[in-house]
Amino acid sequence: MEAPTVLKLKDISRTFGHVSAVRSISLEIRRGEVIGLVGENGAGKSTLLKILSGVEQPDSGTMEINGVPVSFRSPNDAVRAGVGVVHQEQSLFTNLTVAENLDQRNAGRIGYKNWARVNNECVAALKKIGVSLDPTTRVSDLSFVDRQMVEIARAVSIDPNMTGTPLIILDEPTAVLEQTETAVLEREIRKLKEIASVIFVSHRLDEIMRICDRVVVLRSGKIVSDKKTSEVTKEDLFRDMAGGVSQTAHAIRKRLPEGAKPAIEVHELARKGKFKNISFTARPGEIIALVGSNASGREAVARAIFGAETYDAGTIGVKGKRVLRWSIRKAVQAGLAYLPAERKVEGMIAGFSATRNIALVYQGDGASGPFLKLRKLAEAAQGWFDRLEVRPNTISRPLINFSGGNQQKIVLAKWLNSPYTDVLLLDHPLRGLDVGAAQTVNAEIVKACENGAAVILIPDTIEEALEMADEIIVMRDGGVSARHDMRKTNNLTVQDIVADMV
Amino acid sequence: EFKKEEWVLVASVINTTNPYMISNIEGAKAMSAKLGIPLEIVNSNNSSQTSISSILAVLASGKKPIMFVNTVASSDAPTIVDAVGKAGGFVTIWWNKPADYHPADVGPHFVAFQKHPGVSSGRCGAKAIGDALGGKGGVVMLPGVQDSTTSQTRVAGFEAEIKENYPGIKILDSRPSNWDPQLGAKNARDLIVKFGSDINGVWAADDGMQIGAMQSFENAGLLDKVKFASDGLYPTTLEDIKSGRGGNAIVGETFHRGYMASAVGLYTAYLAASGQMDPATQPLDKRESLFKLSCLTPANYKEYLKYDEPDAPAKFIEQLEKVGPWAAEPMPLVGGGAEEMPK
Amino acid sequence: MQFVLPKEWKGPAALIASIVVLAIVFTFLNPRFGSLENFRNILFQVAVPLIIIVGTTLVIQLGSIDLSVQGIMGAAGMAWILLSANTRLETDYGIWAWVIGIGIGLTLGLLAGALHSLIKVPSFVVTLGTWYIGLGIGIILYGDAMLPSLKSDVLMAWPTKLTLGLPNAFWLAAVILGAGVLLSRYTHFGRGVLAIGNSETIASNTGMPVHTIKIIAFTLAGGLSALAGILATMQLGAGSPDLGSGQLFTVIPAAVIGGTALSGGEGGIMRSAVGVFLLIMLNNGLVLAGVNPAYQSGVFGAILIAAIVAVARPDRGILKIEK
Amino acid sequence: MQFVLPKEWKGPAALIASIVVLAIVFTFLNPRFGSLENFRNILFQVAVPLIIIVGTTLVIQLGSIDLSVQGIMGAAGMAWILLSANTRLETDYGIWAWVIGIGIGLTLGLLAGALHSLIKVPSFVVTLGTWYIGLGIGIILYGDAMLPSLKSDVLMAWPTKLTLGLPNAFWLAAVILGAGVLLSRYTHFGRGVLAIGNSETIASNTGMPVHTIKIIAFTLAGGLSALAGILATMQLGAGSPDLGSGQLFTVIPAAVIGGTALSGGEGGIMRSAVGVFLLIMLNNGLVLAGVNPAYQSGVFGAILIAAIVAVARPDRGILKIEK
Ligand SMILES: Nc1ncnc2c1ncn2[C@@H]1O[C@H](COP(=O)(O)OP(=O)(O)OP(=O)(O)O)[C@@H](O)[C@H]1O
Ligand SMILES: Nc1ncnc2c1ncn2[C@@H]1O[C@H](COP(=O)(O)OP(=O)(O)OP(=O)(O)O)[C@@H](O)[C@H]1O
Ligand SMILES: [Mg+2]
Ligand SMILES: [Mg+2]
Repeated sequence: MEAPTVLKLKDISRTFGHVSAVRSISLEIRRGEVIGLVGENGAGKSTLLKILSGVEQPDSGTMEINGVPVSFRSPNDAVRAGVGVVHQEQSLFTNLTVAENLDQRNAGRIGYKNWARVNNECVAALKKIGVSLDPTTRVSDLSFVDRQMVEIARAVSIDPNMTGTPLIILDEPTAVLEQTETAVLEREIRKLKEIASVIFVSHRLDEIMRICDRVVVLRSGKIVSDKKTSEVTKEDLFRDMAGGVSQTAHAIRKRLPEGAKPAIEVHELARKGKFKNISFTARPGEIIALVGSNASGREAVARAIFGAETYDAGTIGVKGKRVLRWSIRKAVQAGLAYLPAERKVEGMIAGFSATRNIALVYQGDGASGPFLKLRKLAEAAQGWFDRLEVRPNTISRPLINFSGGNQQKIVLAKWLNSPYTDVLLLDHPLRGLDVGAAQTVNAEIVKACENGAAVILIPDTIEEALEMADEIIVMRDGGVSARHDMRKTNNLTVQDIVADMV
Repeated sequence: EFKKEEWVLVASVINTTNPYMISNIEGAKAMSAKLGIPLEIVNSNNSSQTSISSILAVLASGKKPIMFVNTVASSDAPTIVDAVGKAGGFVTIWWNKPADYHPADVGPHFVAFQKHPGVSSGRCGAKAIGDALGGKGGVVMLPGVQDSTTSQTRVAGFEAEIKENYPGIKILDSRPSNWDPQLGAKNARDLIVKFGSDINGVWAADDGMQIGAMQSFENAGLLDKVKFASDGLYPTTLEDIKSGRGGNAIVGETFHRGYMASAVGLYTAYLAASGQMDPATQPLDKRESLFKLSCLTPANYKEYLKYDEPDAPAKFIEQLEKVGPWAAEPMPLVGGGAEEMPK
Repeated sequence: MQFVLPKEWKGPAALIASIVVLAIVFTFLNPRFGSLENFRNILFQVAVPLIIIVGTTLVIQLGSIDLSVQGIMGAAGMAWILLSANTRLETDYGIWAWVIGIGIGLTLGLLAGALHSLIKVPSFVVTLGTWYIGLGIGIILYGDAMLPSLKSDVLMAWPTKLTLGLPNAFWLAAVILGAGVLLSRYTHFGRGVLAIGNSETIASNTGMPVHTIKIIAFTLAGGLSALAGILATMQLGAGSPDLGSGQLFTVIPAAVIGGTALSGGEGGIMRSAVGVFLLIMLNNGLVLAGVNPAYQSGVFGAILIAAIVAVARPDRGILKIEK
Repeated sequence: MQFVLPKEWKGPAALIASIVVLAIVFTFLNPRFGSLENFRNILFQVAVPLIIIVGTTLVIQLGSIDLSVQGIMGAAGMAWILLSANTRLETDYGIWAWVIGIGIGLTLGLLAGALHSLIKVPSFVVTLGTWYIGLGIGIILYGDAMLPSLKSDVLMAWPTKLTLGLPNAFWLAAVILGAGVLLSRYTHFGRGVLAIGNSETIASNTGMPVHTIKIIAFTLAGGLSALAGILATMQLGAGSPDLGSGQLFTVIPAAVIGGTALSGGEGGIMRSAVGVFLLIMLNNGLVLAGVNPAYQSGVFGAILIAAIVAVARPDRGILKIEK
């Protein structure tokens, strides 16, 4: 017999100005189903999920949860109706404790706060997803990934003793996770099937294939396919998403002559509690990939090279010169560029137009002396929008109004925009990009290399490292646990590297 | 000849939260009633900026002003006088003006600068305290806003009188309290801690600060061990004198009333405006005038009660019409020119 | 407590240190500074700002600001004294004087909170408006009759009267302060204030009653300013529309010195309270040290900067941002 | 311009509208309000706050605040007049009077900026400190000698003298304002200020000279306050340590009313300027309308709130956040 229907959408639509993000979507989800929601950047996934979670209100259409018609006026309504969400962008109170952030069911109250209960429930909720954090730490003291786990815990910790089946929404939760945590998450999702239904958004199709029972493909706001996972292949999905065009082959890169003067030399670099004796060199045209599980310290290393964090021991050499009293400003002047993982916090000025974000670092002929030529800046921005296929193609929009992936493209353009960039530090550059966009961006990275830039890459996935890197440096607990020179080794597999990571 | 409908009386007060200023307004109202000329009140809210902008605004209102102004800071005077001149009006300034800025030099539209001598106010207080303490003991001073001429002259008077006639009296400390009762009270508290029972007398540049100070001494249980003197005889202060609060703690005050000042000021300007008096031909002491200030003590305060009767302003104005602005009791002209500071 | 706000006592530690240093210096300059009498004197003086700062802190934690303090103090103080046994009117409404006095504060606070939160008007301007309105009420009540002073010696003496060796005024403040701390640490309201200060978007996205919380905070602040106005009137023994003068620039700097960032989401009531002590003590010390009045403001400014620099040192870092 | 600051002219439109409405009402209450004479009078009065607000706006756009305005005005004004031909001292240093007067402002501004930016001390407290220091300097210069006034009639007359029908004081302000607008729209510095105000982390991650920009902004603000102090002294023809009184609570509300969010990254100099006009006009209108002084503060507050509410309406949205 059929499992009861948990969610029933009919003709849901939502437009922002002239952009129609979601167009008359109708969808049914049954108890215990895990739905994979895929689509290009800007396809409308997040918007749809925001509607389900009461953040956005639909312009038209009806919604039923557990057979009851609902119309959410606030996220609180959604929570009460049993909808838990992990938003694409982190939404935690960084100045409050982990426990308080998890205590969402009481958000509506203003009376006495029972800390003992709040903390205990928090521990339980975290245990549920196999994470152990002190419920009383300030979120601001957690690493990005730990925060992500807190978000997931919050989503799944919706009222256990509620009637009806809860609906859990996960908007690209794995974008920032490494294989290991993704595994934890997959296990958790399987457990959830017992009690709930899940909507899961990701750009990693193999993930989708592994985790989901059904895959829904969204293109420019419409559902273009809705099939059982067993009945589709990655290629089908890709074709549906991109609308015909099939996956192109990996970009082949012409190498620069060996033995060029190193752009970056890191020697015995160490910072207490984060990383220790890290050494490597990056020459113009080389891509060095730092892989490792979370908390392996690789981001810290990248930040140290960029002057955003201090280091206690070792030396950093830039273009043959050893640097002293290193700072972000000096780094930028020396031609280093840093694409941070925490796009929202460190990468973009959400309120600024795309143009002004791109012009932040380098104005080129858009500037003469201390003065700015606004039209020139606009032209430069337009150029990048076309090259990176940013959608919608309107440079004057505030960045906040772009979809996650498109924001990522613009932040990247900000750095690629400067011809003086000869070292690119890229932390999760493909985070949140759809497959097509990922290829475009990789192509841009390769182009930068061919023009003589050295790249230090913190990849999303090991596959990415294998595809792009000249040398892979595997880190574990802040130290280097293995090195692979890809120009010499072939037949290196993901498993080999994972072995070094854990 | 003089057409009433072309003119407007303007009285500018520093604020409306101080009995003296409120009394100013009373006097102006009475004068307006008497002369049958409409009245505009300007409230400076303690700010030169507001004062000047407000006055300029009134001047822009078309009618020619017959004006009486309490300047917030001395430095406001020139701007105001100029503006009045341009508007074809006549103005009398009270209390504060730059020392070197003389009506005679400026022109007839600056009819007169008038004040009660601050020095004699200070001397009144010094005498009262000095005698009450039998010429021996320590006193603390609470001046007003530091850069106010009024405060400075009163302070000078007090210090001079003590120096000349009460060698046995020691001035322990002096804390400017910005005419603010709260600050007066606060400084008094700190001074009590600092000097304890060494304080035998307290002089404040006006009653507002004295009221605060007395409260602090009362709280410290010292009210009946200390003598107070100040300036302005606020209603509250009068009550305290009548009731002999704190064993006749208040030993000296000065008597002058806001309604008298505004009446005299407006009337002087009116005489000029109506052509009954030509400022240009007046002797200097009628252009830059010092009016009598009476020293009031618990012994003689009864003589002055009649000036606080409800009909007192009207009576005072009738008197003005008879004897003119320079001879009216209890504040006849006593001198002129710049008030010379004791050396 | 520790586990609730780990960093809670870091700032204050440095602050308290610099207070101690100052105290030592002042006592050295004038032994009477350290006397029990002066200690009581300081406690008496901190009472009013301590009461105000509970509200101020909550509002600043929201990331907003409340300028209306002095206006409300004046209005409430005048209303209270005119309804209590005073030298101007015969009437004595006893408890109602309190109800109405504090009522005025609550109302103006509510008005500001509602306009700010619902109509999205910057708190800076709304509360500037309520400031003037409060002042206006005070002035109108003051009218042109004689300045009213308290009749009841009991009421006049109450603030200074010692209980367990400390002035009642201070005890009152201490109680309010304690209540405030509990409110901000052990209620959803208190935590909500911090959450909103950290990110209003997220707060409303997680379904917090943002408007309610904001409005309560402003209303509370208004009520406390009113209470402070009444206490100040009692301390002065007389009513005056601008008896609040100077308070605004005591409490807001105090809060900031205490580490309550004006951008919101940070700091705590206790820390602000410590800030109040620093400022009041500084003022009192300068008088006792006999600093020439002409130099006083200059010296005050210099020491203020020195102190805050000293305090700022501990949690300073490349990445730290100060507004 | 549009796409650089999309909303730039939205707020002001509403503001200007509400100014017009007020103007009409006031003119109705008293025809003289609309007179050319009163128009000049208003222009004369806005001059000083207009000069100050250029700096104020830059600092607020950073997300910081500058309280030192009045202190610096007093110090610079006193220094300037004592060094120009005046009635107290015989000396006349001509141009040097300007150099030193404005120098004091720049120095205090630099001090505040450096401490705030490098040592990460809240601007609120540092500038409160420099306020007191400035005030102190003013008081010391004032001493207890007689108040100095200008000797040169040329200087005294200059601000009121009409050029092309408008008072010189206003032209000076207009020039400063124009320069300010160019600075903030067409230079890296100006854009940097906005970027920092929007997100300091990102600003420094992109290698902007954050410290330099902040320090320049504060120094500039200090210098402009000093210039304003000198102009005010000229307007009065005499010096006084607190001739700035009331300015702080004109310019900051004006900036906020103009839409320069105190949280930084928003607003513009032009918009703040419109705010100044609103406030000055309001004050002027109330007097012309002959509002009973006892009611003036109250009415002022009420109208202020009404006006800002009216202004707030256009770009109001569920998602909009106001601090
Ligand atoms: N607040 C907003 N204002 C205007 N347009 C918006 C807003 N939010 C989203 N959009 C537009 O709606 C479309 C769908 O955005 P959405 O975030 O749903 O895409 P997405 O599928 O989540 O993309 P990604 O995979 O990059 O996250 C995009 O064109 C985006 O620019
Ligand atoms: N702000 C912080 N406060 C405290 N600890 C931190 C902070 N940032 C990082 N850490 C810790 O420092 C170590 C290294 O963190 P880092 O972010 O460099 O790991 P990572 O390998 O870069 O993670 P990811 O793979 O997600 O980029 C981890 O133990 C992390 O928890
Ligand atoms: Mg998305
Ligand atoms: Mg990381």
